[in-house]
Amino acid sequence: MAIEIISLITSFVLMLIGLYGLLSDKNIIKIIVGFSLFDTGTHILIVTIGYLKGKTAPILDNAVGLTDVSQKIVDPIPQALVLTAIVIGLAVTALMLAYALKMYQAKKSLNIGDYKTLKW
Amino acid sequence: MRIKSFLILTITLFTIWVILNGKLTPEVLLTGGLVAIVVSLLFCRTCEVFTEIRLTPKAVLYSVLYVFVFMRELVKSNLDVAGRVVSPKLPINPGFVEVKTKLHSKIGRMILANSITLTPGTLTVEINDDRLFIHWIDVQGGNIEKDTEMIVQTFEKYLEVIYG
Amino acid sequence: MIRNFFILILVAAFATIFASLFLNYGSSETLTPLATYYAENGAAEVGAPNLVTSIVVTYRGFDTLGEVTILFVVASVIGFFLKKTKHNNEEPAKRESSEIIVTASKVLVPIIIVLGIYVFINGHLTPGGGFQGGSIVATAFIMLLMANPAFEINHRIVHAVESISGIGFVLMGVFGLLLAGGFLDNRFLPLGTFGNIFSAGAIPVIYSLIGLKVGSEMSNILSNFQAVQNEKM
Amino acid sequence: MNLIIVIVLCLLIVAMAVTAIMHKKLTISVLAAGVVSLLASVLYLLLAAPDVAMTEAAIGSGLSTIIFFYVLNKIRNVK
Amino acid sequence: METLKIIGAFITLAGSVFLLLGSIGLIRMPDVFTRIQVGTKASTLGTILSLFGIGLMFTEIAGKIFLLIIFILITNPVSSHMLARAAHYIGVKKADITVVDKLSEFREKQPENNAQKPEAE
Amino acid sequence: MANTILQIAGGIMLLSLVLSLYRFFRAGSLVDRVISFDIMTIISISMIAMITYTSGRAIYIDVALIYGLLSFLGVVIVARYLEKSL
Repeated sequence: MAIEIISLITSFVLMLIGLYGLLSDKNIIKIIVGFSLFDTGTHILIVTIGYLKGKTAPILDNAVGLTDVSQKIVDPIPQALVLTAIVIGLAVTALMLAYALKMYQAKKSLNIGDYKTLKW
Repeated sequence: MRIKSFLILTITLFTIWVILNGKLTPEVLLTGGLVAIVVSLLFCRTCEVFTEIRLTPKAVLYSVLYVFVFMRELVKSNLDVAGRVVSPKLPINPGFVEVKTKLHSKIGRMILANSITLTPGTLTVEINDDRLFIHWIDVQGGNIEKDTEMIVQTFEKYLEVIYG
Repeated sequence: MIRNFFILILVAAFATIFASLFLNYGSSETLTPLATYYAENGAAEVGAPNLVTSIVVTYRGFDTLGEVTILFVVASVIGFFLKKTKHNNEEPAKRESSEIIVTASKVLVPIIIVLGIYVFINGHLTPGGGFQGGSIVATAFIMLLMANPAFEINHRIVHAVESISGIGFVLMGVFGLLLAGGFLDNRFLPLGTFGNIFSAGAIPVIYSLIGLKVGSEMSNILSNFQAVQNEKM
Repeated sequence: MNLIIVIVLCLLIVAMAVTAIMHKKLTISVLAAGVVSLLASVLYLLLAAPDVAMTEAAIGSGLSTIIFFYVLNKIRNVK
Repeated sequence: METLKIIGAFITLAGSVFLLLGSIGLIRMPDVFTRIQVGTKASTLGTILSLFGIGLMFTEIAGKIFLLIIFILITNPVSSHMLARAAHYIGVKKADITVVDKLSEFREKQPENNAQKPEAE
Repeated sequence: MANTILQIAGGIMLLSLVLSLYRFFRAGSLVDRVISFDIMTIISISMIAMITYTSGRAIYIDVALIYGLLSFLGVVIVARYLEKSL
């Protein structure tokens, strides 16, 4: 057992929990919460893939030095991707919450079953 | 008055900037000075809380003493609370009491309220002019004067000198 | 009933996919070739100790441009959605905040802003960068709202800061294209001594602009959410 | 040592995620989602990703919880 | 150098014991206000001691640790004060053994303060 | 020697994290949960400081500063929400 195995399992479980909440809940806010859990799970997954056992963060200071850098650090690319993904996740969450607020103002209900105008 | 508060705010922010960077190269000093001056200019209107500190030698001495008094009270209160928590009978006697303070300066009152919150069994719940309402884990005393004497005066005599 | 059944089937299908992914996972010991290139040459080419920053800002600079664009679009769309339609004074009275938080906010707001500026100016030396620093600057705005529920930001100044920093960011990219190797290349300014604030070429400038832009956009989003009328109880 | 910390953190994350999905009250589910993000940022630190940890603490848990509570404030009357 | 590290480790241990006491108090105390009391005090001192110990062991970060301690000393009492104020305002149930409540008497005299009193959640 | 003591301290911190989680699940009101949230974040700050020492990277402490700031604001936001004056 190592760190990356456990955090991999956690990320998968978190994604499944988020997916279940996303699909099964009727309340719009709970759906958004499920979406954000799914988001967090994906981020943990990507960071875990970049992790290498026994290596340190990709920031070069006195503790790392300038020589043999590639032997000492973890993969920086997934971290850069996740950095972007978290900010976009916040933007998407804020947009969905604005939609939810607008829908609530229109019909005074948060139950997704009450919105039938777009069904065909 | 405005200039004094501006200077104090700038010096505070500059010190924070230098501590954050952790080194004293000319670049750090340059950017720090720039940032401190710009932020102080932005918030000069609301920074009157920084002017209320007195810069007399006595006030400085009392602030050093205050730190020690506060540390002593903090440790004492924690040992007291720890004793209550681990004892099986849970000897508590909670209640809300009212005390009065003589301080007028805003930041002095904030520090007083924070100190009360962090020290023996007391928690500031509401503040209204000179009346502080305090949740006390083990109510003693009974009237306002007695409560004030027990809770507030340890800190007030120092803060009165420092902030007036 | 049948809906729950479908949901369970879908979740189980995902679970099998994840399980097969998990069983095929072998923890690697070495970096991928691309990452090795970044690790070996990143410090010399870009001059930034924080390799994540050099990837985010220069090597994959278009990603960041897209990200900033998405944030801008989202802020505009939210502003359009949650626009105040009518002004009526039936807003329920809000409870006044206590004196302690008012004083604490006066003490804390300048400190929080200095912390945010530290985070984005030192983005190439320490963890952090424009996005984190910008959201900390937006946090200072929330602190002001906590002290005074009726506080409103000056929208003209915020929009001006946002536009100027956005234009500045794109201009930096174009300068990189004209004077150095490509869009958002940081080497048109001198690389400086490794590990100082004024090093790594244009990265501190770019991250400061991103930080100001993100901070004003986040404040804008939050103030839009705050301005929606409260319901009567 | 790091292994034990990671195990406990992961258990807490999963428990919090289940609470966030299952609880009936919206406030509690939003608060639990915030706790998931906060604990995840400690996990990122152990996975040697301080940049991501800082972003998650500032944006993932801080600002999105704040926005959620602003929205919950506007839709108080509904279950 | 080695003795400094051992002293720092012991201070950190003392801090973690205070954190543990805070958690135990959180479980054992009967009502919200006493929980806020125990939680704030024990956790504040515990964190300060832990950070101080780490600062002794690792002098490179001592400056930031100092800032962090000042920051915690300002913010933690403020947040617990806000929480207690809100809890009293919405009328959270108090423990049966509460002796005296001057604040409720004060509130009742000022009708504009509880014009629209929210319900406890 | 020092590392052993530090490991014991870390174990105690984890134990208190779990204990404060108990209050999150068995809570009477939202306020109880927020107190437990507050204590969990405070313990996490101590843990981040400890991880900074054990991994030997001074830069990790920046995360603790941001963490403390954001957790404070989270608690204040919930308090203002409870007072219905957000």
